Order: sequence, then C-alpha cells, then structure tokens
Amino acid sequence: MGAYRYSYGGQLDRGRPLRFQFDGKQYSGYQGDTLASALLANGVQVVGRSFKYHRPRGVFGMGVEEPSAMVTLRSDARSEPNIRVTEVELYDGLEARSQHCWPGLNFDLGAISNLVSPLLPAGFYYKTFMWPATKWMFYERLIRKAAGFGKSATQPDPDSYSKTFEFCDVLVVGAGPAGLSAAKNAAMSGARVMLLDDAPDGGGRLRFDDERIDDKDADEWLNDTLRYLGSQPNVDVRFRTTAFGYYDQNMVAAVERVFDHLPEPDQGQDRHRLVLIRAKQLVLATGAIERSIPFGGNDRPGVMLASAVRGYAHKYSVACGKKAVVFTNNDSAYATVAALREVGAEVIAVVDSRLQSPGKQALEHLGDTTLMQGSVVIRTKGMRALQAVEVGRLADGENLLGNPQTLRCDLLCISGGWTPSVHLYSHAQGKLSFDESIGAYVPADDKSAIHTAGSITGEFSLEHCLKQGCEAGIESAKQVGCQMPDQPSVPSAPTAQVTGMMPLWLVPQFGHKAKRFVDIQNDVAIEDIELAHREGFVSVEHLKRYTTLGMGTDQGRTSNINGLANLARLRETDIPAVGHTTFRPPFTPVSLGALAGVEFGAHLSPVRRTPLHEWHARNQAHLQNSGVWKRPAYYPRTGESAQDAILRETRHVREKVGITDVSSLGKIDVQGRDAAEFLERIYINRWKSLPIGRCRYGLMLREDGFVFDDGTSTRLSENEFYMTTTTANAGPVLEHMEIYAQTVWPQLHVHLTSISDQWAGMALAGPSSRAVLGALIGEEAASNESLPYMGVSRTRIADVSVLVFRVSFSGELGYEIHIPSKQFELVWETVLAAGKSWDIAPYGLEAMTILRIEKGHVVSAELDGRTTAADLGFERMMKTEGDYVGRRLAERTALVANGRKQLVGVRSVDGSPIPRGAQILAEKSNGMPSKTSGHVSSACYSPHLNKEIGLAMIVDGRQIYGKTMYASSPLTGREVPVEIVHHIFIDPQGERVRG
Amino acid sequence: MLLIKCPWCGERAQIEFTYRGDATVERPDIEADEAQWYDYVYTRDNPRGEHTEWWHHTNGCRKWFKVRRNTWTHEILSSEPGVKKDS
Amino acid sequence: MAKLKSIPSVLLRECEVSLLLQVHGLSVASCGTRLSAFGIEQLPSIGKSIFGDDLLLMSNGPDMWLMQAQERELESTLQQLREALADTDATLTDLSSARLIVQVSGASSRKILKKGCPVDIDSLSGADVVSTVIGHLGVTIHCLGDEFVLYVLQSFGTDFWEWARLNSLEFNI
Amino acid sequence: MKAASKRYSGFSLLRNAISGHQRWSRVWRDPEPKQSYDVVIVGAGGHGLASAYYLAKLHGVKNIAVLEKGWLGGGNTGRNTTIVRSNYRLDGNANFYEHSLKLWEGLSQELNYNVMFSQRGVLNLAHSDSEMESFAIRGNAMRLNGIDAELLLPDQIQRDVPHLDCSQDTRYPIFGGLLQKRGGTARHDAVAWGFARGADSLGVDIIQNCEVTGIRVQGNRVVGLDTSRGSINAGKVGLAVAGNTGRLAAMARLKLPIESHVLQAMVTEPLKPIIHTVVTSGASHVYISQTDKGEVLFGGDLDFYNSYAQRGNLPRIEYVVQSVLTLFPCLRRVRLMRTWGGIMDMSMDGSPIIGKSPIDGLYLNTGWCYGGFKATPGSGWCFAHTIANDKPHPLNEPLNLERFASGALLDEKGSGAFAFSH
Ligand SMILES: Cc1cc2nc3c(=O)[nH]c(=O)nc-3n(C[C@H](O)[C@H](O)[C@H](O)COP(=O)(O)OP(=O)(O)OC[C@H]3O[C@@H](n4cnc5c(N)ncnc54)[C@H](O)[C@@H]3O)c2cc1C
Ligand SMILES: NC(=O)c1ccc[n+]([C@@H]2O[C@H](COP(=O)([O-])OP(=O)(O)OC[C@H]3O[C@@H](n4cnc5c(N)ncnc54)[C@H](O)[C@@H]3O)[C@@H](O)[C@H]2O)c1
Ligand SMILES: Cc1cc2nc3c(=O)[nH]c(=O)nc-3n(C[C@H](O)[C@H](O)[C@H](O)COP(=O)(O)O)c2cc1C
Ligand SMILES: [Zn+2]
Repeated sequence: MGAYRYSYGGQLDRGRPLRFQFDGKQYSGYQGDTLASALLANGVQVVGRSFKYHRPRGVFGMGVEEPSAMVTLRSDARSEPNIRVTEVELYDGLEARSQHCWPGLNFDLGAISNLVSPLLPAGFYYKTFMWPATKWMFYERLIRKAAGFGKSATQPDPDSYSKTFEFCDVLVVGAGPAGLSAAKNAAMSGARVMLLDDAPDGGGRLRFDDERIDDKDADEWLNDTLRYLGSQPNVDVRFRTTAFGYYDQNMVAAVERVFDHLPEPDQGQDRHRLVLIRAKQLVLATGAIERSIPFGGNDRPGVMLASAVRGYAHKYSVACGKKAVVFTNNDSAYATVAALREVGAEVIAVVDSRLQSPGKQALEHLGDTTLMQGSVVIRTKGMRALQAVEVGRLADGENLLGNPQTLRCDLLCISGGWTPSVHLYSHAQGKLSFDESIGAYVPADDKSAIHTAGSITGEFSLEHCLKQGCEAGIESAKQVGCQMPDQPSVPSAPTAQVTGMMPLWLVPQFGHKAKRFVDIQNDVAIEDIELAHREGFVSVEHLKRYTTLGMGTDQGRTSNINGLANLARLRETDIPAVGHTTFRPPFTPVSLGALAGVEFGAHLSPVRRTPLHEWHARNQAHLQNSGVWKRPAYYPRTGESAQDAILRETRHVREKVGITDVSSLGKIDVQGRDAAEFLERIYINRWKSLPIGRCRYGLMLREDGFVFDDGTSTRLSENEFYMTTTTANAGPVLEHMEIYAQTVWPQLHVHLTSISDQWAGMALAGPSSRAVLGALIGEEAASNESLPYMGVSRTRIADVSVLVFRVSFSGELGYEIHIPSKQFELVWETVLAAGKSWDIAPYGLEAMTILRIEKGHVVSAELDGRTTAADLGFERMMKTEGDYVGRRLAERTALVANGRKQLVGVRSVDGSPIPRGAQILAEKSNGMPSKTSGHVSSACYSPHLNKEIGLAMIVDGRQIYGKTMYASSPLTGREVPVEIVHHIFIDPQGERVRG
Repeated sequence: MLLIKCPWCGERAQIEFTYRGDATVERPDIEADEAQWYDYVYTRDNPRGEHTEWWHHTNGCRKWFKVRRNTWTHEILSSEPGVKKDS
Repeated sequence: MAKLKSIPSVLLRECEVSLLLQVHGLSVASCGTRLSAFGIEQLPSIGKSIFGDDLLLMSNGPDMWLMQAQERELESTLQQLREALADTDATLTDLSSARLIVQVSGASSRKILKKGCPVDIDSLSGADVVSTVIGHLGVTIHCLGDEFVLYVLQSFGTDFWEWARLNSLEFNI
Repeated sequence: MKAASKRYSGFSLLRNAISGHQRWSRVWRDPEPKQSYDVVIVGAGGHGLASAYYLAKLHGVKNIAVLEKGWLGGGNTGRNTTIVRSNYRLDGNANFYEHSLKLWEGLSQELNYNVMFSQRGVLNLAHSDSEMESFAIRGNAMRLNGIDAELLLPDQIQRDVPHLDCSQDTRYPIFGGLLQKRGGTARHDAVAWGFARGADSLGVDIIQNCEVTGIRVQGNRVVGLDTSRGSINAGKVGLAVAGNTGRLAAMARLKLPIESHVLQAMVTEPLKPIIHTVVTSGASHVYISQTDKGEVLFGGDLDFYNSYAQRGNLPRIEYVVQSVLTLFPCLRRVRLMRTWGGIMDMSMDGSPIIGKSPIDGLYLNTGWCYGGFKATPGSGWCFAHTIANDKPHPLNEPLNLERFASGALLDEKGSGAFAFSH
C-alpha cells in the first residue's frame, strides 16, 4: 500500500490494512504504521507550514524530535492541534488535517510573508507598529490573526483522564538497549522495577537499525528481554508512557497514553493517565537525537534526518524517496545507505564533510555508492519539494573549492551528529559538560540517586550502551540494598570502529543566498542569529528570546545546538563559553486533560455538605456556595420570588419562629488541665472565670494585632471547652491553635480536636422559640431561669443526646441546638414537628444575613483582616495584662491612632436602597474622583424597620453619629445620602435575646 | 512534589502538609520591646541555602515540626519535632 | 491487552460503627494496664493498630489514637473509658458521627487507592494505619491485608463517593 | 552614532531590509565597569533598568551603572505572565499603580520600542455574592480614584469571553466580574530591552555578568559594592533585585519583611487565538491570557515554601491546569509546552516597598509579589525620584519600609503577616 512502500519486510501487520484521511483525501496504511510512515508510504511530501513564513514542510524526523510535520488530529470535540505525525499510531478511520494555512495546504496565502521575509527579520515587531500610538490594538489584531498553529476544539473533550501514584526501587526511563539491560539487571536482583518508554513497544533505536546482539539478530535479544521483564512480578513495564518531568526527591512525572492508538477509549477507560513515580533510584536511558545541518534550503520537504529515513525503511519498509543523497559529518548515516537499498531506493551519493574516510562498518554499508569526501550540500533545489541538491567541496572546513555539482534526487538524508536527550537529568539540576568529540552537552556526572546509561552519556556504540545499562542496573539495585545474582546479564555486541564526527555548524553559501535554517518550526535562520548578535543579543538566552530559536513545540531538539555553535562562532569563542538554555518540563507537550485528571469543573475542589443537604434539596432550598460548604440561601415557596422568600423568612424569625442549619460552623474540642489557660491566651478576653455550663463570645487576633476570628465557646466541664469558629476559618483556627499548643506553650496540657463533622447545629430563633423548645425538652428546662442567656444545657431530643446553647445571631430570642451529625435529620424533623403549632419555618443564609445586619453582628465582610478589635468597638474586651496572641502588636501606633475606620451603621436618608459595595463620601462626587471616608461592608432592606440599612467602616465613624454622608457607587451611577448611626439597629439593650 | 520527612510518620508527599515559614524566629516575651515583636512577626533571614522552617502534617498526624531544607536545591536535610514536650 | 472482565474488581461498602473516638495523651506510663479491661494490653506504635474486645485501637500520630467499635454502646463505653483513664493525661473526643467509613475490597482495591493516595499503597500490610489524602480529601486508611477501611470526614462523604465513582469506572463497578 | 539613525520605525526597517539588515547597531553597549558611579542600581530587571532610565532622563543624573549578575531581563521580568492593571482597592496601591498604567500607555513611544502593550482588558471573575460585593467595593474605590472599572454580569462576560464556562454546572459558578478595560498585557522581554536601550542611549552603563557580592558601608552610609568584576564605588545604591533582595539585604546587614518564594507559569503550544481578554479568578487563583504568538499563558499560586530555585513542583501545575480547564473546558486536549518558575519577593503585607532603607544612600525596591511587572515604569519612575531627591515621591510615600513597624500596612487581601499568603 503506497507507492513508496516496499513489498515486504518491516515490523508491520500487513494482514491488517487501515484506512485514513489527510485533508479529506483517503489513504491507506497498515497496522503498525505511524501517521508519518503511512503518509510517506503514500508519497505525501507536504504536511504542514512553518510558523512565520508559511514555507511548506514535510516529515523531517520520526519521533519526538519532529519539528514541523504537525497536523490537527481527530475532529470536533476530540480535535487536537499541533500533533506530530511521527508520534501518531495509525488506526482505522484516522482523520488528520493540515493547519496554519489558508485557504489550503498547497496554496497558502500566508506564504506571502515568505516573499516579504526581508521585512520580517528577528524581532521586527519591536521596531515598528508604533505609529500612530493609538493604532497598536489594530495592528495587534492582524498579528493575532497570523498567530498560532492549529485550532483548539471549542467543545469540551468527551474523554476522561486519571492519575496514579507509583513507588519503586529502580525506575528506568527509556527501553532502548541501555534501558532494557538496566531494567533486566535491576529486576534480577529482586528490586521493584519500573520501566517506561515513550514508544508503543520497547527497543529504542534497535527497532530502526539493523544490529546484532550476542551474535544474533538484535530482535531476538529484544524479544527475549521484553518477555523476561513482562513475566517478572517485581517489574512494571509501561509503553506509550513519556516521562515528562523530574521533580524533587526523585519524583518522575509521566503520562501514559492509554488509548491514543485507537479512535476513542473503551467504555469507562481513561484516555491518558498521569503517573507520578517516586523512585529510590533512577536510571535515565533516554538516548540521543540526531540533529540538522544549516545549509541553504535545508527546510525543504524531502530533507530528512538520516536516522529517520533508516527507521522508516527498517521498521515500516518505507522508502522516503526513490533517489537519495546522504549528507553527513559522522559515520552513523552510512547505515541509511544500506537501509534504503533494502527497500529498493537508489542512493546516488554520500556527501561526507570529513576528509578522513569513515570507519569499517560505515564502508560496508556504503557498498558501491559514490562517496564524496570533504564535501557538503550547499543548497537544495526544487519547487515545493526536493528535486536536486548542490554539492561543493570544502577547502578548509570553511570555504568552498570550485564550482558546485548538482545531484538530482528526491530525498536528502542528513546527519549533523547526535545530541543526547539530557532533559530529565537537567530538570534534576544535573550539571552538563560539553563533549567536543560529539559536539553536544552530556551529563557531567551521575548524582547519588540518578544514573545515566546509553547514548544519553554521549557513548553511541551499541556495545557500550548495553554495558552501561547493565552497570546502571546493577549499581542502582545495590543502592537499594538488593543483591545481584552471581551472573549479571551482560549482552555483547560487535565492537564498532568509527571515525570521529566533524563539527559542521554551518555550510558556506555559494552564489544564491538560500536561507539556512536552524529552527525550521519557528523559521529561525542563520541571518537571524547574525542579526541578533549584531544587535547585542549575545547571551544565549537573549538569542533564544529575540529570535524564538528553540521556543516551538519541539523545543529545538534538532536545532538548539546549531544555534549555540553559531553564536559561539560569531562571538569568536567556544560553545561551552556560550552555555546553553534551560531544559524545562515537559519533555514533550502533555495534554492539559492528563494534568488535570478528574479534578476540574464541578470537581475542582471538594464540597462540604451538611447532614441536611438532601433535606434542603428536597425542600426546594436554593443551595449556594459558602466557603467550601453548600448551604441553603432561602426556601422559595411556589410562586415566590427570591426576594419575597428572603423577606418572608426574615419576618418569620422576627415575628414567629424560624429554624436554620448552622452545621458548617467550625467546632473544636479543647480539653486538658490547662484548657482555660490556653483559651485565655488565644482569645483577647477572659476565659478562666467562665462558669461551667456557660458560654461566652470570644474574639481572637493574629499575632500582628488584627482580628482573626470570632465565635462563642462554652465550658462543658472544668477542663473541657466546646469552641466554635466562623465557617471559613474552621481549619485555619485549628492550625493556629495547634502551633501555639505544640510549639509556643508546649508545657500547657491541652488537646485539640476538630469536631466540626461530629456536631451538626441548628439555630432556633424567634419570639416563639422558647415555646418550641419547651415542647421538646419541657417548659421548665427551657425556662429563662434554667436556661438563661449564654447558658448551655445538655439534654435529649428524640432520645438523642444534644447540646442546647442559649445564643443568638439573629438578635431574637434563640437557641442553637447541636446534635451528633448522624442524628441531625431526626432531631431536625422532631423540632419541625414540635414547632408546627407555632408555625415554625426554615430560613436560609440570606435571611440570616439581614437578621445579623439588623443586629449589627459582624462577619467576614467586616472582619476583613484589616480591622482591629477597637475598630469593631470591642476594645473593652481586650485584657490589659498577661500574654495573649496579638496583644503586643495591637498596640502599634497605626493600630491605635485616630483616623481609623470604625464600624458604624448607615441608614438611607431618602429611603432608596444603599448601593452594594458603596464608598462613603463626605460630599457628593457627581462622578468626579473624590476622597473616600470609608465603605459600606454590608447592606440590605430591613423588613423589620422598613428601612434601607447597612454596616459600614468609616473613618472615626463613632464620633459622627447623626451626620449625613453619601454612599457612592460610580459603578452603578448611584449616590445615596445616608445617616451615620450606631451599628445595632434593633434591640440595642438586648431585651429580646435575654427575655 | 517535595517529599517531607515528618519526624513521626516518615517521608510523605508534600500535599499532606501545610507550610508556615521561618522556624528560627522565637516568640518574644509579652513585655519585650515592640522592636523585638516586629522582628518576630515581620523580618526574616530569607537565606538562599539551608533554611529551618515550620511544616504541619495537616493530613497526617497534625503535628508542627521543623524541617531543615535547602531553598536552592530543595534538598531536605533533616527534620525534628517542634519543641520537646518538657521544655 | 486482555479484554476486561465484566465482573467488578473493586467493592466499596459503607460500614457502620457504634463508636469512634479520638484519644489523646495515652502513655504507657500513665495508662499502663488501665485498658486491659477492654482487652488492650499494649499501645500500638505510630502507624499500627491492635484489636481489643470489640475495640480497635489505631495510632494515627504521636500521642494520638482512633478507637473504633462495632457493637459497643457509645455512652456507657465512653463512661467506662473516662473512669479507667481518670487522672491521666488522656482525653477522649467522640467522633462517632464525624466520619464516613468505607471498606474497600476486591482485586483492584490497591489500584483504586493508588489513584488518589500519595503513599506507597503496595507496601501497606495488615494492621498498618496511615493518615493521608485521597483526591483532595483527608483520609485515614486502615489496612487489613487486601482490604482497606477508609475514614473520611462525614461532610465530605458525598464528595468521596463522587471521587470513587469517577475513579472506578475503569474497574467496571 | 547619530541618534536619528538609531530610531526604529517602519521606514528604518525597510531601509535596513534593503541592506540585508547588516547596518543595525547594538541595542545596548557592553561596557567595562568604571571605578566609580554616582548611582549604582543593582539588578537589570525591568525595575532596575527603568529606574536608571528615569534617573538619567528626568533627574539629570549622569554617571549611572546598572549591575546584573546574569543577562538583563532574565529575572522575573523575563518569566512573568505579563498582566498589567491598576485595579487596587487601597489608595496607597491604587494611586501608584494607576500612575504606572498611565506610563504604560505611552511607553512604546517614550522608548521608541514596541513593548506591545495591549489594552485588551483584565477581567476578574467573581464566584459568589460576597465576592461581587467586595468587587463592588474595589471597583467603586477605583472609580473614585479616577481609575476605570466596570462590574459585569455573567451574560456580558459570556459575550466577551465566548469559551468561558459560565454555566451553573461547575464548582464555582460565575456571578459576575470586575473588568478594567485599560488593563492588558505587554511583551515582557521588550520591556526590559526597550528600557535597556533607552538607558544605554542616555549613557547608562549596563553591566551584565556582574554579580554584587558585598555592600560596603562606612558609618551608616553606603560607599560602594563588591562585585564579581571588582569593587565599584558608589554615591548611592538602589537595590532592585526582586527575589534576591534577602541576599543583598544580608550583605548590608539588614533583615527585611521579605521572603523569597517560587511562582510558576506555563504556556501551551501555540494555538489560533481564542482568548482575547485577560481572565483571572480568585476562587481558584488562576490568571490566563493568550499571547500574540498564540500560546495560552497562565499561572496561579505560589508553591508555598521558601525557594530560590527557578523551578517548582507538580502539584501546583496540576491545580493551575485544573483551574484553567474549569474556566475553559474546551482546552482539555490542548497540550502544555513549557513550565518555569521565578523567585518572588513576597512582602509581609503583599504590597511593595519603594523607598529609603535604614542605611544612608541605600534604597530599596522590593516586595513585588505577584504583581511587579505592571509596576515596571511606575516603579522606576518613583525609585528614580526617591534616589535623586533622597526622599520619596508622594506616590510611593505609603510604600515605605516603616509601615510594617508602625502598622500602617497595605494589606489588600487582609491575610496578615505571612509572606506566602498574599
Ligand atoms: C511566574 C510569574 C508570574 C508573574 N506574573 C505577573 C503578572 O502577570 N503581572 C505582574 O505585574 N507581575 C507579575 N509577576 C511579578 C513580576 O514579574 C515581577 O515583580 C517583576 O518583573 C520584577 O521586576 P524586577 O525588575 O523587580 O525584578 P527582576 O526582573 O527579577 O530583576 C532583578 C534582577 O536582579 C538581578 N540580581 C539579583 N541578584 C543580583 C546580584 N547579587 N547582583 C547583580 N544582580 C542581581 C537578577 O539577576 C535579575 O535580573 C510575576 C512573576 C512571576 C515569577
Ligand atoms: N551510530 C551512532 O552514532 C549512534 C548515535 C546514537 C545512538 N545510536 C544507537 O542507538 C542506541 C542507543 O541506545 P539507548 O538505549 O541509549 O537509546 P535509544 O535511543 O535506543 O532508546 C531510548 C529510548 O528512550 C525513550 N525515551 C526517551 N526519552 C524518554 C522519556 N522522557 N520518557 C519515556 N521514554 C523516553 C525513547 O522512546 C527510546 O525508546 C544504540 O543502539 C546506539 O548504538 C547510535
Ligand atoms: C510571556 C511568556 C511567553 C513565553 N512563551 C514561550 C514560548 O512560546 N515557547 C517557549 O519555549 N517558552 C516560552 N516562554 C518561556 C521561556 O522559554 C522561559 O522558560 C522563561 O522565560 C523562563 O526562563 P528559563 O526557562 O530560561 O529559566 C514564555 C515565557 C513568557 C514569560
Ligand atoms: Zn506526621
């Protein structure tokens, strides 16, 4: 299938043909193909367009290094932009589309930018688009039209993702020859081993090269080793799994692509899985990647990495061209000659920049193909795709000798040498050193828990890769205390005889000045690097950012080193002096879905629900977020608007009796011989004097002297307090108290336990609340004498042991009944039943808010972290002696000075509503900037007073009761005169709550 | 993800813990100068290198303890209980 | 890859207990044999558990234990314990309503826990107790061989089930 | 070289294209450090460079150096999410940041360098009634301070940001938002480069690869600096070293209310632009924009531990991504391309410090927390004024160091003296 597919060979399942579409056109391939191999087999040369100049781009590599053959895969909600065709396993019905071109791939109007490319050198946008000043937004719109490669889906992805935490003794990343021998040896020692590889099968380069191990075809060794590893219970092998980042303390993050090789995941299965692996020892055997050579027109479709061409031939039986030229500076590309021959292609010449002859094996591969030593490809020729190359002879490594020769070909296989994949090692802050012999950075040394093996170390012979793998496996097993059997498994391979690589960072130009690309994704050419250098962007980091070299989706895998080398050349220094840019996770791009797992959307963060959640829902409550909780806001009756319901509920409490769920309050059990002393130091007010069976309002500060939290706490027995906190601060208050109990005053005997989940609570409030309580626990027990204001009673309701507190947030006669949460609904229903005769009704947060504003109770809107106790009028609660948290810094000048904002009430003078979030002004602003005197923290319509009221924080507010100011809201264009009043609007003497 | 060593529970994932910063500052006596209190609450050595800091095993044993950690390499050097019980 | 069997490989079941207490400040010196009437002769070390007479004592931190019983009556047991521990440093807090308790069993029980817990689940064996997180929720895990009992805050119960639902689809529950 | 020939314009681009771009000159020189300077600024981030620029341009100071331990713009200036806004509630912050925003509005022309300041609007989402209420307080305060602000309802938001999930079926449904239309983004590198070019052309020596290793103080007066390239005498020294403030302060034996923390940011692969507004959400602490190259760029909270490593950990990345997908569910198949970190100078009240230090002649510019990029021109402007006059400008008067001791804090979040909580 496909004109470029050889009739036999390769590691394909020829019995399973697959159909796929590219840009709407039907093609076919085989099970085992990648999209790249299938496109190449079908002779598709142009696959995409480059970023800036929209130049045509074909397949260049064969794996993660691919810089430019990117497509949009799948469709609709599953469409995925920027997918490298080299990484896509073919499946039946696959759909791919070209991207970043309009109207189409072959005729792309964006290519105009190629014609005006002289006007668009690196960083051109910094120098222009500035006139007229107001027009940038217009230019920017045009620039954004040209931005980006593919399009994201616009619908939510139907697939699911998950995460798992794994632990092992030895983690091996990369299942090439080095990684496999490391894993095998570590496994033999009995250590818990994990082996990951990006590819769908193990083997690394062994799948693409023709190699021998232990005197047999390497495939045999490969299959034996995979079989062995697969059968060991202490080994976990995962393919299609990319280790994308190294994190502290040997944690490797990987993503397993469970179902990308099929059209869609099986029912219930996840598409990708984030695998977080904590490894005691890590072996990096991530291999090396071949790199490009900067010569004229090196971006033309038909120019490919020699290793990729070899791989397509060997694994997929695809000839990437019919007539090929190989251009190299090292021995490795010679194998491509043999590989191409195997699939029926003609190789007309090997152009080798070196003057020395290659090593023995290379010459064997060469056979009778013409070898042009000391020569280079100067430029490519062709229309869209390659038609010929011009070859010249190098005089001295820099200048050309004589006239170039043109060779007609449709494929150019290049090898500029190999660059080790040191990414993960570098994420681990591992130091790199420059190895002159291979012209690349390699790990400087192994770290205590990180070993490197194979071509990542710059050691490219199979023999050494295998050996290093064994050593790393044995060493890491030893480090975790596992015993190796007497006979480690050390496979052997023929000793390679190679001639050294010749650095070839730039090919001189001859006549025609075709662009010599460094980064073919972002269209960064040698002249851009020269311009950057000329303009002073001589640091590698400046070079990268000014030219965007290596900033594309491939992160410059095949190009960065060429950029560095050319910068070194221009700076007249060596590459190590220039340094390198920073390797950052992810190793290859990772789907956001995989990083998020199941925790997004409705599951972004956990929700706390009260034990009555279902009851509220059944009773039509409107549930809303309140911190981490879901709480009922109001309970609309049929035909009632939200506002109606809220006002009805408010009136109901003031006039009859209401009941509300306050289970979300923070509750802390404080026990121990020093519990009272401890509270004395946590709160600003006194606790030791509190009698058993009584509760008290308490206020606590942060150590910086500002108010932290408030709540009522109760002395249940001599050494036992039942503390409540605000809903939002339940966790922080407990942590705060723990730090003091454990580290500041450890000598105090006090034990703290969160009981927020143990106890649920309801507030029973309103003039009839005592009658309802009486019906539940007996009139005598509910009387003012037995249960006075701020009194507490332990009693039973519905045969459940409960706590009844005589406290009130609403300002009405009221009680809080706390009940073990599993019995809460039973007691709630019992109270409702008992209250029927008094027309009891539930009320929600909204009514509670109005009730508390009427009563002048403060909540987080007032306790906003900037208020002092005195700002709220609580200065008399503050003890004047002894230690308590926050006391000392509450005495600072700015906290006690005049001119602070104080809590007051505000009342609309003309009866119009007080705008929410209004600022307080002394004079009307009439829309002009004005100095504010404070702000309205909460406001509402008070049905009880039939007035528009609010609480406000106003500069020296307590001294200006009676004054009229303006509640100003430029956001809504409203400005309302308000009178400054005391913040308690109803029952200032507390007769209702005490009565 | 950091691997924090709780003196009681052993090495655990960072997501079980809450951080609280510099553990070398000591809470002064209540009668001490305001300047000392200012230092305690506000100023920090903030070193690049070894740093002693409070961590709380919030989703674990709920103990506060001190960790010595390198702020440059993130290497964890040691950890110890917050304060000995009998101090 | 083998075709997935259609039998569920994880079973999650809510457990009822009659009593769950947080105990602080027990010490060998002060408590010695005071708990022997409850069948508890020695205190488990941190991260371990022991069974007494219908009483399970799990250490979930230094100086901290969770005590659980299936049958014992709450209030009377609490009373007996209070008496037994009177004049010691120990304190008791009733948490019988505070936790959702879920038993996880089946061949894939470890697999599902690994999807949320950042601890080495494979290394847990019988009698181990570990407090950690599952998803974003705090959890105490009691390992009973291939079965696990999870203690999650009651108010996060619904969320826990939601987490479990999302993460168990692949096990075909 | 004549100033005119160095000017950038469409015309100069055309002229240079004809000569194959061979004639462009260096954007900044690479001078050797002199023995002595009147003013030395430590740190060639945006703030240091802007300070030098305004010192030379507005205050006539001649002999200025900016010392940089690495490459200019390589600190937080080169690694931030580039959001520019002035939507503050407290006067001390609002007036300062608004001044800065006004400078942004003319910056490309001022510098003759396109910093791509794009006023595409910054939208803060509210996820509850109480958040709407506090946005109203903030928005009203802004308006009364002469700053633009609008309160939007969900349907208006949905219209402006089409792919945002405005449904109820999410953890934090959107109740509305506070929009500052004049806010937006700028190209981070261009800001550093533009100020560097401007300062250089006014004679400022920008000395890269020159790490300050000591601060010399005689009596109570700063007299010079030790550097990796020798000693340098200085009449006045301004520190603008962001996350490294603690280390520099220690050289002068100062202990400051500053902690260094790592903050991460990340980009997806470049996509055709679909998000044209800067969207931020407090409930999940995330901020998102899409750059002019097409990457979706976002960041979130700190990693929450002191750090000098410019790299963070995965839990933060996971949570930030979860938050992004919560707001933009259509991005789940989009892929993350690169993540990185920066070292943040977190102050104890979340607001910056620009002003004098207890040592004569030593000035502090620090405490920028999440938001110092937007301050860049304003910070340089005020810092230059403070250094030149040995006295703060009224705009940075409230941003003094003494406020921590006195309690006159600028704590926008009200979260207290915990550097990481702001
Ligand atoms: C991930 C991230 C996202 C952010 N997002 C935003 C945002 O959206 N909007 C916003 O307004 N702000 C944001 N910020 C904050 C903003 O980036 C910074 O506050 C601002 O850029 C700081 O500028 P600077 O000039 O003070 O510091 P930097 O740019 O860090 O410059 C300080 C310089 O000092 C140098 N230096 C340090 N020590 C020495 C020494 N001993 N000798 C010589 N030189 C030294 C450093 O090398 C560095 O170049 C973000 C920050 C980060 C890290
Ligand atoms: N002749 C030459 O010049 C030359 C140069 C380089 C390599 N080679 C040959 O290549 C082989 C090198 O063996 P090796 O084992 O070192 O490397 P390899 O390239 O064979 O295997 C590396 C494996 O690691 C995987 N990998 C890389 N990064 C990964 C990540 N982050 N996550 C998951 N998987 C990842 C790759 O998919 C690959 O399968 C030898 O056969 C060697 O002779 C030859
Ligand atoms: C606004 C912005 C956009 C970025 N876009 C890209 C990008 O498109 N490609 C890329 O590789 N990196 C991008 N980066 C990240 C940089 O490559 C780099 O990681 C960052 O500046 C931090 O520097 P460092 O990684 O060298 O420490 C971007 C950074 C910023 C601040
Ligand atoms: Zn612990």
